[in-house]
Order: sequence, then C-alpha cells, then structure tokens
Amino acid sequence: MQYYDTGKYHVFFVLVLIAFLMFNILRARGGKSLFIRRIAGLTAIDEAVGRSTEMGRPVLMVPGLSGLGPVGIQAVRIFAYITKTAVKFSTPIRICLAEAALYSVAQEIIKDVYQAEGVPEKYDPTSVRFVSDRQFAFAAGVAGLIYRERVAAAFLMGDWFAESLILAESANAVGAIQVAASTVTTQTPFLIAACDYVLIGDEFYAASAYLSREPVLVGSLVGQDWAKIAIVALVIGLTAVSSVDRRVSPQLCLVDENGKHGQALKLRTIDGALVSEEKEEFTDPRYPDQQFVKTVYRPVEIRPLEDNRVKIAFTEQGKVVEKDGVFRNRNESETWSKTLFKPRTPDPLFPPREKVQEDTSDSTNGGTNS
Amino acid sequence: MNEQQGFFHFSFPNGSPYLLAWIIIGLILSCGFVAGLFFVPKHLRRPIVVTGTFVAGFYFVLKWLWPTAQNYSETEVPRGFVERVSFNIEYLLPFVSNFTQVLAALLLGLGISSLLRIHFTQLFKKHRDWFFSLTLILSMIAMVIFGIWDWSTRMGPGADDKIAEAPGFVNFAKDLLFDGLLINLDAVMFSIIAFFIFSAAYRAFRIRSMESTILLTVALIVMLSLMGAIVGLWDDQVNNLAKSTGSDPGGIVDNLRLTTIKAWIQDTLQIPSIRAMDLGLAVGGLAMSLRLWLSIEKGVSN
Amino acid sequence: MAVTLEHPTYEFWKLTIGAAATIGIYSVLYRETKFYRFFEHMFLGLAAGWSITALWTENLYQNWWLKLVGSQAEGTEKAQPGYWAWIMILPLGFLAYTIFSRKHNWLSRIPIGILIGLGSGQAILNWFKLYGPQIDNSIKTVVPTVNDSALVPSKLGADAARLAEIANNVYVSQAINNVIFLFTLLSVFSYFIFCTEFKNKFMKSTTVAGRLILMVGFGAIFGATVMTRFALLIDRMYFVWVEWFIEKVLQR
Amino acid sequence: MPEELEKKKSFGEKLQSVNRSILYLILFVVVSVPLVVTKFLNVQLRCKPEQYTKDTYVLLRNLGPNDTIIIDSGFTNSSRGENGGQLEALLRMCMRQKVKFVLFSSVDPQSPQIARDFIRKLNKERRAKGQDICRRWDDYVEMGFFSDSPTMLQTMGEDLSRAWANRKVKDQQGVSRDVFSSPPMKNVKKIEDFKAYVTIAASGIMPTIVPRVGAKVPVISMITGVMFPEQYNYYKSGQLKGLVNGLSGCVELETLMEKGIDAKGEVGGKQLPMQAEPFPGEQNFKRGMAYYLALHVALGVLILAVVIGNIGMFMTKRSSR
Repeated sequence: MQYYDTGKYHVFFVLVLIAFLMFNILRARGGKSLFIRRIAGLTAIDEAVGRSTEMGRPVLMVPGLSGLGPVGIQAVRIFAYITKTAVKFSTPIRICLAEAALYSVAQEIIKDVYQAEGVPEKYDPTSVRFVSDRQFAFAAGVAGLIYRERVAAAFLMGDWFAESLILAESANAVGAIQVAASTVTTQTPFLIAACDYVLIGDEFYAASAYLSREPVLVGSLVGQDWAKIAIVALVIGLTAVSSVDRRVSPQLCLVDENGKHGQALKLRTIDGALVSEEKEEFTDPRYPDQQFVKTVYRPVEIRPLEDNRVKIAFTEQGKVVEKDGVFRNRNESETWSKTLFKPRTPDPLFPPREKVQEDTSDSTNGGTNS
Repeated sequence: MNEQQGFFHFSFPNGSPYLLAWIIIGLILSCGFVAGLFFVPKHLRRPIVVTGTFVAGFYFVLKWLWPTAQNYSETEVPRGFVERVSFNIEYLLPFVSNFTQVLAALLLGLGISSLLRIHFTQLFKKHRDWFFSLTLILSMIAMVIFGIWDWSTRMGPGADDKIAEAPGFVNFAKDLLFDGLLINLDAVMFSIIAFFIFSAAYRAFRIRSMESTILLTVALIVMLSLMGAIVGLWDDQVNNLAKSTGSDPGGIVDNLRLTTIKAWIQDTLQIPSIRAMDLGLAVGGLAMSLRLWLSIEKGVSN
Repeated sequence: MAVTLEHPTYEFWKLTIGAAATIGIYSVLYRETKFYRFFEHMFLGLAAGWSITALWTENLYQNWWLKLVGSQAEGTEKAQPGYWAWIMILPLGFLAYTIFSRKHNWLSRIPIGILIGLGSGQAILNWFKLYGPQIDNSIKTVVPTVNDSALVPSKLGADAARLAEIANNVYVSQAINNVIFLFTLLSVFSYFIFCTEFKNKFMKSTTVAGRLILMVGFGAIFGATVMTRFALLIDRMYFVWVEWFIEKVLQR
Repeated sequence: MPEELEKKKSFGEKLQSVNRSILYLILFVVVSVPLVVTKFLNVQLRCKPEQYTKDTYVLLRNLGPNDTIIIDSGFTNSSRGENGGQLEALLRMCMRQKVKFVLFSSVDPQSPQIARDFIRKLNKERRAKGQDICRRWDDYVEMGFFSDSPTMLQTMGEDLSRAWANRKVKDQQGVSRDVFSSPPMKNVKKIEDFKAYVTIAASGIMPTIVPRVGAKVPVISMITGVMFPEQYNYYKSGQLKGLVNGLSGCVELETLMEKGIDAKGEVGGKQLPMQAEPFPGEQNFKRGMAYYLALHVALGVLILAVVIGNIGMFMTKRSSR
C-alpha cells in the first residue's frame, strides 16, 4: 500500500536508513571499534547508586508506562546496567512496571544480571514488581512506595505521560537523586524541572550503547547518526531544490478556497496567474433572499501519477488543456498533497476487476472471519 | 454455511457438535505441540524463538514492501500473482490484529500474580501493612465479581434499558465501585499533578542559567497567551498603537500581539526543535525495532 | 418510582464517596498517612480487578470467545460461524507462564518473542507514514518568491484570489522565518549526533544553540501543560465544591 | 523544619524556600474561591479564538442533518476538566444541527460510558427547554470500545465495510442490529463518507489515527493542553483539519458558538455569507466559561510564585555580596 500512500521513493528512503543501521551493526560486529561522545546524564548513575548504598535505601527504577516494545525493552536494558552496579554494592533495587508482558521480560533480564554477577541467591523476585496497568493507579502505587521506602535514587526512563511529575516530585520530596529520560517529548520539561539529571530525546537510545559498549548497540547508534545525517541532507537538498525551482519554474498548485472543505479547487501557477476561472452566482440556503458571486476555479480532472506528479486537465477559454507538474506541500495551510497520495478518481491504469459471486467469500480461510 | 457436508472445515455454525469436537481436537493437538516443545534440545531453543519473532514481524514488513492493489475489496478477484498475494495480506489483517490482542491479553495473569504474591506474603507474614494488603485483595475480588456479574446481566436485547429503569443490587455495587470510586480515584490522582507542577515551577524557574531563563521566559509568554482576559487587554493596546501609527492591522504592528508572538515562537522555534528531537527518537525507535525483529538485541530472545 | 442509578439519594452517597476519596488521596500532599495508604491500596485493588474484568468483557469475549464458538442469528443479524482454530492460541499464551519454572522458562520467550515481532513489524510499517509528512513539512522555501513587500500583506478584506496569491507566495519575512526554522532544525539535530565530538568552533556553537533552542520548545510545552493541569484541578474542585457540596449537600 | 533554623534564614532565603504544604494550601484556596464565585454570579471573560479553533468551528458548523461524523471519545473522568467541556460543546453543536454521529472509543473502554452520560445530561436539558432530544439509533449509534485501535483504524481506513462487518449496535428497543442498517450510516459506505473524524482524548493517539485514516477523512483533534504542542505539528503539516486546545480552546469554541465567523473570517463580524453562523438565543457559555476565571487566577498565582522565588534569589545574592 505504501506505493500508493507515499510513493516509491519514500519506501526507498526508509530502506536506505535501514541499510545504514544494518551496515554499521555488521561493521561493529566485525570488530571495528566506533567512537561515542560523552553523555552527561549517564555519569550520574554510579553517583546515585553509591549514594543510596551509603544511606542503605533502595534504588528505584521505573520505565513509565512503557509496554513490551522498543522503548520498554530499551529502558529495561539500561536498568540492567544500573542493577549490575547495585549488585556490586549489594544495594536493594525496586523496579516497578505497568505492563505484564514487559514485567516478564524485565524479570528475566534482571535475574540474568544477578546470575552473571555470580549471586543468583541475592535475587529477590519481589524487587521487580508489576504495580498496575492503569496509569494513575500505577502512579499512586509507585508514589506510595517512594514515600514508604524513602528511596535514595530514582531512575525514571521510558514512555512517560502525565504521571511523570507525580513520581518526580514525590522522589524529590524524599530527597532522592533522580536521573530521568523520556521518549515522550511533552514530558521532558517537567523532568527537567524536577530531576537532577535528564537525558533529552535521543540520548535515551544512546544510553545503553554508551553504558554497555556492546558492538551491536554501538554500531546501531552510529547507524542512527548516519540516518539522521541522511534526513538532514534530504531536508537541505530539497529545500535548496524547492527554493530554486519555485523561484524560476512556474508550477501548478491547488488552493482550497478560504480554507473550507469540499469546495471547488482553484488552480493557479505559482507566479500567481490563474489557470482557469469562472465567475459564478450562487445563493446560500441560509439567506434565501440574497445573491452572492464567487469565482470558481474548477479543474476538469486531476489524475495522480507516481511520486506526487499529477496530470491536470482544465478548461482554458472553453478548450481542455492538460498539464502535469510536481506537487509539494508548499505552505502549511494546503492539505491537498495528502489527498493526492491516494487517488480519489479511479485510475485508468487499473480497470475494475471482475466480481466474485456473493457469500462464497467467507470461511475456507482459517479464522480470518473478516 | 452451505459447506456442512464433510467432516473437516475451518468453521462450523454456533452450537454444532462438530464445532465442539474440533475445538477439543484443536486443543489436544496444540497441547501436544506445546508438550513437544518441552523436550526441545538446548541448541534448538534460540532458533525457535528467533524464528517466531521474525515470522511475526515479517507479516507487517511484507505488508509494507509488497505493492498493494488499489481499492481492495473482498468481492473482487485478484489479477495475477502480485495482487493475489496482496489480497491475502489484506485479508489476514483482522486475523493478525485479533491474534495480537488475545495473546497480549493472556499475559495479564503474569502481572496480577506478581501483585498477589507480594500482598499475600504481607498478609500471611502479618507484615505491618497487612491490613492494606487485605484492602487491596478484597477490593480486587469485589471488583472482579461485581464487574463480571454486572456485565453478564447486561447481555441480551434491551437488558441495558431494563437495568436503567430498575437496576439490581449488583448493578449498584458495580456502579459504586467503578463510577463512584475507581473513576474518581483516577481523576484525583491526575488532578494532584497541579500541586506538583506548582511547587516544581516555583523551585526550578529561577533566572540562574541561560537555559532556565529561556525556559522561564517562554513558559511565561505561553501562559499569558492562554489567559483570554490578558490577551484581550494586550490586543486592545496593540490596536490603539496600530491606529495611532496608521499602519494597517496586517502590518508590522500586528506582530506585537501576544498570540502572534506565541504563534511565532511555536511555528519558528518550538516546532522545528521538537520535530528534530522526535525524528531523532524515531530513528532510535526504528533501529530498536529492527534489532528486536531480527533478535540481535541481547537479553530478550537469547 | 423505582430506584435507578440516577436516584438522588444514591447519587448523593456516590458523590460523597468520591469526595472522601479526593480528600484521602490529597492527604499525601501533607505527608504519607495511613488514610492515603488505605485509598492507594484500594485504588490498586480496584484497578487490578477492573483490568481482569475488562480483559474478559472488553477483549477476550469479543475477540476470542465469539470467534471461537460463533453466534446465533439475532435481530436482523445473521448467524456467525465459530472458528475452532482459535482454541490453539490458549496453550501458546500459557507458555508465557513457564517463566516461573526454573527449567523451562525459555518457553515463555516464544509468545513474548512473537508479540515483540508483531510490535516491531508494525513500527517499521508505519514509520514513514508517521514521520514522512513531518520531514516533508520541514522543507520550506528559503528564497522569497516576491519582492514587492517584505511583510505578508494583510489578509483582511482580500478576496479569495488575493488570499490564494498571498498564501502561495513566500514573502521576505517568511523567507527569514523559514531560514530560522531550518537553522533550528539542523542545530537541534547536531546536538543529537553521538558518533563524533565536534571540534571546530562553528559546529560547537551550533550544538550549544541547538540545546538552547530546545529549551524554547520545552518552555512552550511547559506553559501549555500548566493550563491542563490546572484545568483538571479546577474540575476536581468543581466536583467537590459545586457538584457535591453546593448542589448536593447544601441543595442549592 | 525546626524553629531556630527558620529564624536564622534571611527574608530572601525565606522567599526562596516556602514550604511545600504552604504552596499547596495557597493553590487549593485560589482555585476553590473563583469557582464558587462563578457559580453564583456567572462571570464571562473575553477570549480570542485561534485559527485552528476557527477551522474546527467552520467545518463542524456547516454540517447538516444528512451528514454523519465520527466521534472518537477517548477520555475518562480524569481529564473531564478539559475534554468534558469540549465534548459538551461538540454534542451541543451536533444536536442543534441534527448532525448524526457514530460514537466509539479507540482509547479507553470507559469512555463510551462517559460520553453516554454527557448525552443523557444534554438530553435532560433539551427536554427541559422543550427541544427534541438526540436518540440512540436514530441520531447516533454506539460502537463501544475498539480494544486494538491501531489495527482497527488501519482496517477502517482501508475498507470500512470489512472493519465493521458483523459489528452490532443497539437500536431504540435495545435489539442489536447491524451497524450499517442504522439511520446514521444511511449514506456511509466507506470512511470517506464521514464528514469528519473528531477525536477527543487526553492521550497522544493522533500518531495512531492520522497515518491510518487521516488522508481520507478530515480529522479534528480536541485535545488537552499537554498534547497540544505535539499535535500542533500535525495541524501545521495539514494532517489535522482542526484543533481545539484544552480548556482555553473549549472557551474559544463556546465564544464562536456565541458570535460566529463572518465571510472575512472575523469573529462576531457581520459580512455575509457567514463562514459559520452563531447559535443565537441558545446558552452557549457552559462548562468552559465556568472554569475560566479559576484558570486565570491560578495561572496568575503561579506566575507570582515564580516571580517571588526569583526576587528572593536576587535578595540573597545581594546580601551575600
């Protein structure tokens, strides 16, 4: 479907990004040592764990509401590293989770850490606990735990939503050191306001690579940088192109009349000259006694070709003229480029298929029951 | 259902003995298969998990890469191989989604068991918080009983309306536990954030460093622009200014409006900064998904 | 009159309980009291209970049971056949519970692996759909297309054609804004490059600028969020003071 | 903290370190009082609608009795403060214009119940006013909760008939019948036939909705202020056709319902033909306006607190110099 939704080149672009990632992962696996710059927030981990060791209070780790997915697992990977440090000083840990599936993964990973450190007997299964899968019940439970056990360090990393500030402030109230990271950009400011160290945005994904120095992770981190650079290059390149060609070559663009929907489309070249225009008198049912005049710009046909090119037929002094041009979303008020991705008009390249007889379509297709 | 002759079918009408028979057969078969897994030699374990993960992810990746015919509908016959495959991909979609939900749902028990384990130990070891653990367990049991019971009374045509007219004890109980308590507790916990935001802002918003100063200033502007009364007063001043300078309202003076300033900050600075951050995260997420799908992420599938 | 869920007396007690819960939870603002602890645990219990209930009523019943056993014709609805193959998902799901066994816990990774696979597959599928438009939208014209006026002309009183013309041209001021936009985007990006420590002065300063501009974004978010939080508090207070105290207790 | 410590502190330091519980108490009071005040003498503050709110209003106001929209109400009581007012305003518009709607939730299983309660409340009002009420099945249908919204929306976007095949809704007698046979779905065969997809939620579900149905039906997002900056991106990139920003957005909507938008796009302007008519003679200012004063006071106090904190800091700096 992507071919019609976004055009071939977009799929290609994503494939390029994936290629960058895979290439670097393989490169790192192949023993190539790659550089990662220092990440400020992460140096605080040992400090925080050390402090809670002195105070003999537990270290709290919460992945927010993250479920069993990239973010949640990433968070647990970071926690695994922290746990490793905590095990060295035999500091008690608490990991509170909001999803059952992630809970099982976390339990496995943390258990493995204790195994790897050679103290499997020290592992307390209740230190990794499922609190609730209901956002605020979760918040209430963890906040209560923070107050009761007076945690000395709190690591809040993952998918944070509204509950972020509840935990951050509660932890602050019991005087815990806090290191936070949120993949939900809307929550980052609160973590910044309430926590001691905050990993901003992408640093969260960089963390586990930075801490564990595992070739795969480091490689993929470098790959991510390549991908970002690719995106930047794309933006710069296309900006240049659009700036230039928009300046020189007149292009077609469709304008939605005073922002309303389902109205006649206006067709004009980019230098402002109208391509096709009719004056039309109309009455508004709301004001039966009045006559209004509006200019209607009505292309006869709009047929999308591939990668955002469309062929447009319209009347010019009575006769039909065809033009095709590239459409790019030039200003935010325009929304047509989205509709152009998926053709509304039946595409001549695709003649209708023959129909099957009715109601033989069900069963014979294991459990699909659509 | 015109295909009832013959023993084997994927589907049978509701309540047919064949259905029951096949359900039992299916159960036995799958249990047998699972039992077989218990005796898998060590070196084959990882491959099994990895394959499972890969195949599961492969469906969507295929859906992404495989060209899909336009306006797919079940009542049409595919033309050629490419369309046949794409038709099947489309056709499988509801099944896959259902499968995902059910499988994920079956894991909830893991979480609940962890919760119960903790609180039952507290209860039986007469831990000082045993009373609260008791509260937790009791309210949980109550909610399950009344929740399911209430739901079962609402089955069948018109049941909802009957209950609306003359609810039974169970409906009251569920309403009290759910609407009276649970919903309210949610709301309270959500609203409590206001207090925390207040203290956090008071503590953090100091003109200490460049960063905090910027944070503070922008936050103030946005807050002011949310207070309609303030905006009104401000804009009046701007209008007067515009009149006195005789410039048209669309002109340069217009940029002094509070909402305009806020809009400018949002359009020109906030959007790109947050977007860049989001795109960074997006790439990170893509990488992570890729690693997970191909099971090269440590600790999860190996 | 039959006692319905809208019966005033019942509603009064329902609201009263709600108000009590409100005070109970708020008590944590003073300190973690037994009162709070009670409501917290009740909350956790109810939430867990509801999760289990919803698991059946909202999810399994619809998505699994009805598909497994099918349904009879009802009203204008024709009967649905049952697909017995759905039973096979049970053992698969219960594999996850082998996590508690020391010997066979690897089996729990099969269902979890499948879920992970599905999740990440979907993430890849929707990646561009989600972020493509955002990239697309970051492509702005940095060269003005008209030079007749530096500012965007007033839209007031302009007819549709004029509006379209204004909308489709890039004026000098807009071009400048677009340059700032682009710079912001790039500088923030540069802050999130990890595989190199920027040595040269320009890139260093860009990175710093990136971090500062991020703060602008965060500030804006903070400002916008404060409204929500206060709105919710206001709503709670409205519940306690107006809906409960004034309307129910004082009967005003 | 102990008394003597308290005494040792300079005034500046005191300003910097006001005790938490005192702050909390202050907030509690300044929020409670204005509410009661507004309750008894209804204060109406002015408000300047933003463009995205106008877009929303224009799109919704120009719908008619033959149009059907989707209302994806995904909020629970916990965000009633913002979403509640929004839903109330939306439902009022639908009822007054006789717009049919399909009600479901792709976010939270309880949301349908909440929405139901709102409809009941509004119907009570309309009965009292002697206006005809909004009936289940005739005017709206309830699809309940879609537990796996991503895939459900995906299928909806690709083929509605497949997505909602065998979906039953209750008619007035409470008999479950095929959704496609209901009056609101009379003119609806595919997702494009809906005039709008209005989602009201407290969570960031837009990433789920937009890529799946966004290209086919105008999506309007009524959202809490928290999600606003994120969602604003989608509005700017044209993926959202309208946006209502939290409580202030709700008040803006109420203001527009009171004043309308004229041909020039001016609120309360008189230039015909109106882009969107107001609702004259109706009571348009409701929940939003009831909270508005309290919001002003609370924000004011917050700003004050921040200022005081900073003053304190400067005083200590000076004295330490």
